[in-house]
Amino acid sequence: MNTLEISLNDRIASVTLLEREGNRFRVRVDETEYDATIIMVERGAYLLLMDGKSYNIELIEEGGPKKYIINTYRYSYDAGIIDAETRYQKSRHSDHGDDESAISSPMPGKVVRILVKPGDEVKAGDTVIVVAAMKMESEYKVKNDRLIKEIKVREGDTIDAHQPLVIIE
Amino acid sequence: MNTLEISLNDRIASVTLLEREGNRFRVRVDETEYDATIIMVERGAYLLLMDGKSYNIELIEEGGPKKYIINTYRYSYDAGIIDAETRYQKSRHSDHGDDESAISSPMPGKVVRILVKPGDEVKAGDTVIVVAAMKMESEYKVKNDRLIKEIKVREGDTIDAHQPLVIIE
Amino acid sequence: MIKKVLVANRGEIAVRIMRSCREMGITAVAVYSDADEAAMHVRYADEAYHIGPAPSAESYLRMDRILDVARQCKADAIHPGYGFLSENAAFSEKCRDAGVIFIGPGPDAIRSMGDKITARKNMIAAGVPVVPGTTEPISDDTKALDVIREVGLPVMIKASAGGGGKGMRLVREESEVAGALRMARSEAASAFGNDSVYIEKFIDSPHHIEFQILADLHGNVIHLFERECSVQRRHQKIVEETPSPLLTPEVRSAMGEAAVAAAKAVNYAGAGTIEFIVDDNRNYYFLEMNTRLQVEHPITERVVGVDLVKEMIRIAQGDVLWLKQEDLFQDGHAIECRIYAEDPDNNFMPSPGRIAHISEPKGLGVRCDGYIYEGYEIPIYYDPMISKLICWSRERDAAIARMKRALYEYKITGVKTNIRFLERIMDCQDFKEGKYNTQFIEKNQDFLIGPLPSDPLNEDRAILVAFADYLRKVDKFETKVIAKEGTADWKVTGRKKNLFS
Amino acid sequence: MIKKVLVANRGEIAVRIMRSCREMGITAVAVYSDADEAAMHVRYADEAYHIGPAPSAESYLRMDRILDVARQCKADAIHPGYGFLSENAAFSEKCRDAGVIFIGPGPDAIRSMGDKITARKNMIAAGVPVVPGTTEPISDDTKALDVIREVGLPVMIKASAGGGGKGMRLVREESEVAGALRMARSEAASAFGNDSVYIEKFIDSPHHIEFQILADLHGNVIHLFERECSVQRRHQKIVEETPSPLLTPEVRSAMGEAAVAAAKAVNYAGAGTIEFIVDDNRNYYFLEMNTRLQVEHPITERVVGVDLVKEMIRIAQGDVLWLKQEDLFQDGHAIECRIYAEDPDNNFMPSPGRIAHISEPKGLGVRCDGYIYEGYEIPIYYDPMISKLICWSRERDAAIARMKRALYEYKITGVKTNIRFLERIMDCQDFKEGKYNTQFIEKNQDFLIGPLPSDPLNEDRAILVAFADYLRKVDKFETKVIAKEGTADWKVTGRKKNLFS
Repeated sequence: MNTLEISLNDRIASVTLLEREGNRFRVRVDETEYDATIIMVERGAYLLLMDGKSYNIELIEEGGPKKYIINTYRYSYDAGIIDAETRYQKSRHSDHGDDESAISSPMPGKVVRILVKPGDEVKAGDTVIVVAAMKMESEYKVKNDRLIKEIKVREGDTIDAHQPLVIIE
Repeated sequence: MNTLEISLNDRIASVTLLEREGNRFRVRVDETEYDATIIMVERGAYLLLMDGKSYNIELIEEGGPKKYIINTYRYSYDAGIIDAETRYQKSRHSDHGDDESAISSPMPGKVVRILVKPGDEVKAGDTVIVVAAMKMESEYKVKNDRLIKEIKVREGDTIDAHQPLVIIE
Repeated sequence: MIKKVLVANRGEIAVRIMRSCREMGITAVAVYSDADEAAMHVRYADEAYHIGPAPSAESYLRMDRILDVARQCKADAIHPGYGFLSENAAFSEKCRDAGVIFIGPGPDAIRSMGDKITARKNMIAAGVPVVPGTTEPISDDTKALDVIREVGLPVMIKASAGGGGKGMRLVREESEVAGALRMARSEAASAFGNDSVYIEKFIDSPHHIEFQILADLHGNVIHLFERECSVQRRHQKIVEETPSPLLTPEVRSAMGEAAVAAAKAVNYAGAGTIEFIVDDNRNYYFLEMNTRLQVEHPITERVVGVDLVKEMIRIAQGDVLWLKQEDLFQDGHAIECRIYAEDPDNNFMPSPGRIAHISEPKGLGVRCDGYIYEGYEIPIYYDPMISKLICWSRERDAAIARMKRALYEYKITGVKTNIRFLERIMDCQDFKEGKYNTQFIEKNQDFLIGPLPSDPLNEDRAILVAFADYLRKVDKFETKVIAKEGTADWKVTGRKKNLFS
Repeated sequence: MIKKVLVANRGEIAVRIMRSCREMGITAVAVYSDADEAAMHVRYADEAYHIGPAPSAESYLRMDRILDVARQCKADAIHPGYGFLSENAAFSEKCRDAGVIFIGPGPDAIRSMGDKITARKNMIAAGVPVVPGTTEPISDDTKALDVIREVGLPVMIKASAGGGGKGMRLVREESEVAGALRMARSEAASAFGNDSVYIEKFIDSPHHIEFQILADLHGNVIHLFERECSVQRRHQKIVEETPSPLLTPEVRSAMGEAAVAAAKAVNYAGAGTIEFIVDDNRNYYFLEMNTRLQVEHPITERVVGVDLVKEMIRIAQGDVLWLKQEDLFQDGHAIECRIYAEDPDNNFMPSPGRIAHISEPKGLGVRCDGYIYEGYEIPIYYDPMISKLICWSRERDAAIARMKRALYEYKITGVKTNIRFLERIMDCQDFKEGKYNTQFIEKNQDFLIGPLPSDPLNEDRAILVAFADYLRKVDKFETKVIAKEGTADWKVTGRKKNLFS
């Protein structure tokens, strides 16, 4: 069966290839059937022609050949191809999709403010630390209710990207 | 020995790597020594920094990984890396570098005029046939004094790319 | 109100028209041939429909298919661009019959400007100067000789039904008249089935200067000043500029009035161009009218500050011209260079192919109207023009300097282009001084065409980069033995290349 | 005559300055940090010299190194751009001492505009309206209260030596005065080692409107009209336009004269900007002067038709201003949007990274001043602004429509950008009507920020394309088992992937 699953943000869609001729695809996505011409016009840039309409959709591989960031005109999605291989790997890594055990900044910068101390109980969405990078201040929050375990830096410290700043539980 | 030959149009230069550290190269080209920073900034686009000067040089692979078209600001060159492998292959194909045995057009088009007939002796630079393609007429000439053997098309014919039009000797 | 426009064209002009549609909130519909499935105008459009195989006769010239698409997608109007069906009276008529607005003049205006003798008569009646010569077809040698004596040698004998240089003869000596007449007539008869010819005074080394006009459906006509188009190679325009370095304010204003009169004489509506030939003493003569948008329209847009495509759409939907002649003026100086995929070192042979890399010029005063992109394959079926570069500045000198800067920034690899040839034009003394006519390229060909002197230092730099690229590849073989895609699932074994001898 | 200019900057402004140099036939010299070896300004320059590690304090702010390079390469002049050393009086002075022309004002003008109280005094003396308040530092509470009563509440208490919001207190009630004074003074003391403060009337929800001026070394000063800069987020300008929708011709002309007077009061030379705050009743007050080129200078260039960088260079080499106030006018309307690598859905967090793909808008009336390119890695050390998009049209409405069209065409992948946020600004009713002040973003944040409603059809289209790309890769694995590079020399074995379950 030419069926697999594709995740798009939180949605998981079942996708079936019904027919294909060159750039022309007949595909079922969940309950809907589509007849579309899909052409890769540039590296990562696709043209989708469907029902006479022309759509530009951009695909960037991120984190592996089966993971994408997809940009349509107004929306940006995280997408993943879930084939047998992916499912197998997934079953071995349970994935909570929330906070890591340490808060870090994706960029080097400087610690501006630390808003918690060890032992604090913080609520989902609370800001824990503020870091200045690229001339901007960024607030780092927790996604769930958490307990602050340890603070690894001080205000004014210069930090590296991905360096653990605050350990949470 | 870190030496090989590089052809640039008709010139063949001897190139020796003297020292290298990352993007920084010390290289001898024939009799001259150069100290340069050479960075690939985009696919096929290089930045060459030498003696404080900044040069943009573009490289397009054409006809294999060791053959290039090189564009500097004003000049365009055909270049080739001549290493042991290339030399070996070259020794097996003697290459005169002048007319092919048949004149053809790189594009499909229409024969506008044929200026020769079989048996004609033509001089280097003479126009043999005129072909219209992409709304333009192009004249095809011989590079050396040649004898016209056979005419494979007629005026008004629609022709394919690379189809032999006039056979020469 | 026009809400949806089908653009019956391709390439840069289709994209350019769609840009104006988008700014007006109008849905843009593309049509495309097999060769253009991934073309920029298809990518840019809101809707796109296939109309046939690659050759234009089977796609972009198929009036029936295009009208079918227009009906099917409920387009209010069709914009023909330039070339293809843009000056086709039958298409204008078919659109009208199908109830689709043709964004351009009606069939009668196209027809009356399309026939050279009719156009000439209309112009004379409207008081527009034409090249001295006959107004009626001539089939009598004695009468021909009378006319030639009246207008004075040299003269051009032209086929009434002519075009493309066929049935055309230049006569410089009276002794040549009889023979030339005979040959012109015989060529005309075999080419067009009609042996009537007419006679025009031959203007040696003329300037080619055209005026942009806009006319609405309510009888209002304005002109948007001139474009100097004398830089031509084989009758192909290459560089255009406005204002013309040749014209004086008085001549400009008289020519503008003549252009308006010419358009009024045929009840013209839409955007159009009156082409004049002008001699060195600024005597000007009506040459022909182009009843469509011109390739070089952007220089007028820049200097007059008007979006011509938007005005065409407004006119087509019946709006009254909102621009008044007295409010228009030429602000600064604009130059256009046409970028072709062709090889100036090889007799300007077209150079279709795949674009390896492209960087287009940007910044103050630069407009680049193109349609190609990285990885795009320029089809062999259509015009080799790939873009138009338009530069503006307050003064002509500065506009030329800006054009040189922009040409310097313009980099295309994968196909050959005329970019460096255009730079040589900008560097040419006659051009810099604004002293040129249609003989410019011929006169300056030693300066403009042919190989540059060799530059061994530059060669060494090219060699250095080729060498560095070779070493990069060697490194890749040594270190990157596992390909990026599908790392986990396949094995790659690399063997060190025979590197250095 | 300046023949060689060192550009002591990076990013879009360095490239923009070099463009003007090239048009003037001036050699452009780049300096670069470790992070910028492959940056566009290095690629664009004629010459390029390394000056230090990535952090600006060790490279772009190193006056000594930059002056060393200038001496070494024999540059006639240094253009500082904006940011970095552009408003550094010491650098202007060091350049003068080193015999290198600083393309900007002399150290005295920078200093006298850099100190807020001095600037305020100079402006009052020149008859330029300032926000009502004190002219002298205040260290006495009673005196402070007197001043506050005179100008009327609300007031702002500011540190004399201040900046960055430190030592600043807003007072709305008289009862808060004493406490606020104490806190402002204590903050000022600890931040700047100087506890003197001054008091200004607080203008609620003001407009931020600035005037561009040009002053030569011979005492000639002109203004090039205003820029409306009220669209700000956290005091960061995002969208600017000219003309300002708020100003009347009378107010514009009075403000222009005030701007010229302000520049004359400090013997200013070069390009500069007088910033005013303006209330809803069009009362305007001098805020500060930026003694350099502004980020948003291109909208003035478009509407007034002047290349400001060229004028700066001409002024620096001692030329007399060739532009006359009476010849200048505002032609049409221009808007600038600043494109940032940041994530509007995540509190506008900067988003450095590698550019996967970029298509920049083009066509009539569009200018895009950027510096990034495909494959370029935006460094984490510098400003996240990646380009500026400037659109012009005859009318404000059409300029907004063009900006929307251009933003639609603007595509960047690999990093997040604020492009769609800018589109929302263009769609916002208050902006469309030109009725906005510095509170615009706060007031309209529900419209401007936050996720869009989900669109399942659009999701399906994204899924279709992901699916097609997956199938393309699968095909590649099946058919293309031999890698392209080095075909002859290595073996590749591919194993079919576990495709469909």
